[in-house]
Amino acid sequence: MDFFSRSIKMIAQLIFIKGSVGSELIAKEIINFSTMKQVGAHSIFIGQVRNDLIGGDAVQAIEYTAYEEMAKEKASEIIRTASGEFQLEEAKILHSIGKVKAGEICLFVIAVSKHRKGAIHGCEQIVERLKQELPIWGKEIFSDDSHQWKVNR
Amino acid sequence: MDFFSRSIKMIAQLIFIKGSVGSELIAKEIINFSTMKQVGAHSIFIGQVRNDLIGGDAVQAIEYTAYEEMAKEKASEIIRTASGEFQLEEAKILHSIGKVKAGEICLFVIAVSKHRKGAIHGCEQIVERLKQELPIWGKEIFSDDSHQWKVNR
Amino acid sequence: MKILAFGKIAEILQKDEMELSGPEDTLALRKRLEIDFPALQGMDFKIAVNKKIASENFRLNKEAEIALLPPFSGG
Amino acid sequence: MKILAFGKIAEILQKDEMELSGPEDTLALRKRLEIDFPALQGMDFKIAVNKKIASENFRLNKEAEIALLPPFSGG
Repeated sequence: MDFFSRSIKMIAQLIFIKGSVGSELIAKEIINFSTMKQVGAHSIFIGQVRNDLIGGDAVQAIEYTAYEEMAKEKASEIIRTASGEFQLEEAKILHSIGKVKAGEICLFVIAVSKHRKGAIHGCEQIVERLKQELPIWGKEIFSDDSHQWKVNR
Repeated sequence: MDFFSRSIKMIAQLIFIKGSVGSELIAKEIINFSTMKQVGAHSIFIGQVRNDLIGGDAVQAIEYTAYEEMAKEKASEIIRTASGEFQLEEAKILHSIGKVKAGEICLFVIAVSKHRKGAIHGCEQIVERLKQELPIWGKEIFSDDSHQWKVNR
Repeated sequence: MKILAFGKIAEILQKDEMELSGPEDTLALRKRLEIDFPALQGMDFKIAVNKKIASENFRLNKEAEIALLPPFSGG
Repeated sequence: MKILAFGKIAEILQKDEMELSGPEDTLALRKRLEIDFPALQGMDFKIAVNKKIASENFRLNKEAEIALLPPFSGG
């Protein structure tokens, strides 16, 4: 990958989606990525809001806020590092902003590579790092409108 | 997971698709799986026929044949093992049979779990084992109609 | 017994199914096939009996479904 | 300098943006905030300066964009 193609890729590596990440959008992304003939493997991670029981009450929704500019810069760094380490041809993150109901999708990550191991391990590293390093916050909302701040493990 | 739900799941864990695995079918599978509210993480692997250069000639297509009944039994065992080891709620494999052109999708694997690590590592184990253990053969076809038998590394 | 052939082996045998009687275990079957089809000599392939990979001297009965499996290359 | 607050900290401050002048490094800023907003005492949060996580005694200038970041919980 030369410097030019790498800098183009940095433009839109993390995209914030208002509300849930729709299945149609996910389908569109997968179709777009699968037009690359030199690529053999796509690894995808999809995160969904679970209706976890916390203290007897189920999570109804998560409301996400983010320091968007910083998150985009950091996401580019995370993807650049993974691309170098795992020979990714391309990678992309879609993350919700605002309210996402239980059962809806809040995160989509795709990493593509010539070979399966690169795609799988590159995608995994991006998912792990984004949970730890992107300035995004989830507020868990319960049925009585009370809330608590989500904690990532 | 009790024995009953586990035995139901075994019915259709590996499905052979005539020709390429279409993006619409993939989208449909993802939408189906994302209706499970107790699930938080989906890990997906998509394999695509690469137009690899082999001895100066590019692969035009791969023609897949399989010992279908044995492959289905083995796939069930692979998924059952991964489900136990990684707490998967469900998993599924779509694999092409017949001719798939370069750039088209020949494999789709999905594994869903409450937590990301289970989904990611469960999906990875299923992909690695299916490449090694499912009785499926790929014949690489070149532009002059010559062929060679694919070798998995 | 019924013998199924797949992939490169079906290509060598020029058929994907045949009947054979005689060999009493998989080792004897392999030797017999290598005589009938010399191109199989030195080829890496496994033998499945009733859809399970069989050990080298697995006993065969007439009702068994035998399959000749070259190295897998799915995905 | 402009200070952005996020997540639980924006909730405690009851605003997501404010102006502040005085503190010359991030350590002094943290002490000042803990006096103005006692609920921040003992809270785990990081300080970003111009979109980079800053060390504990990172020097601040008036044009810096400061952000108060509680533990991340995206995804």
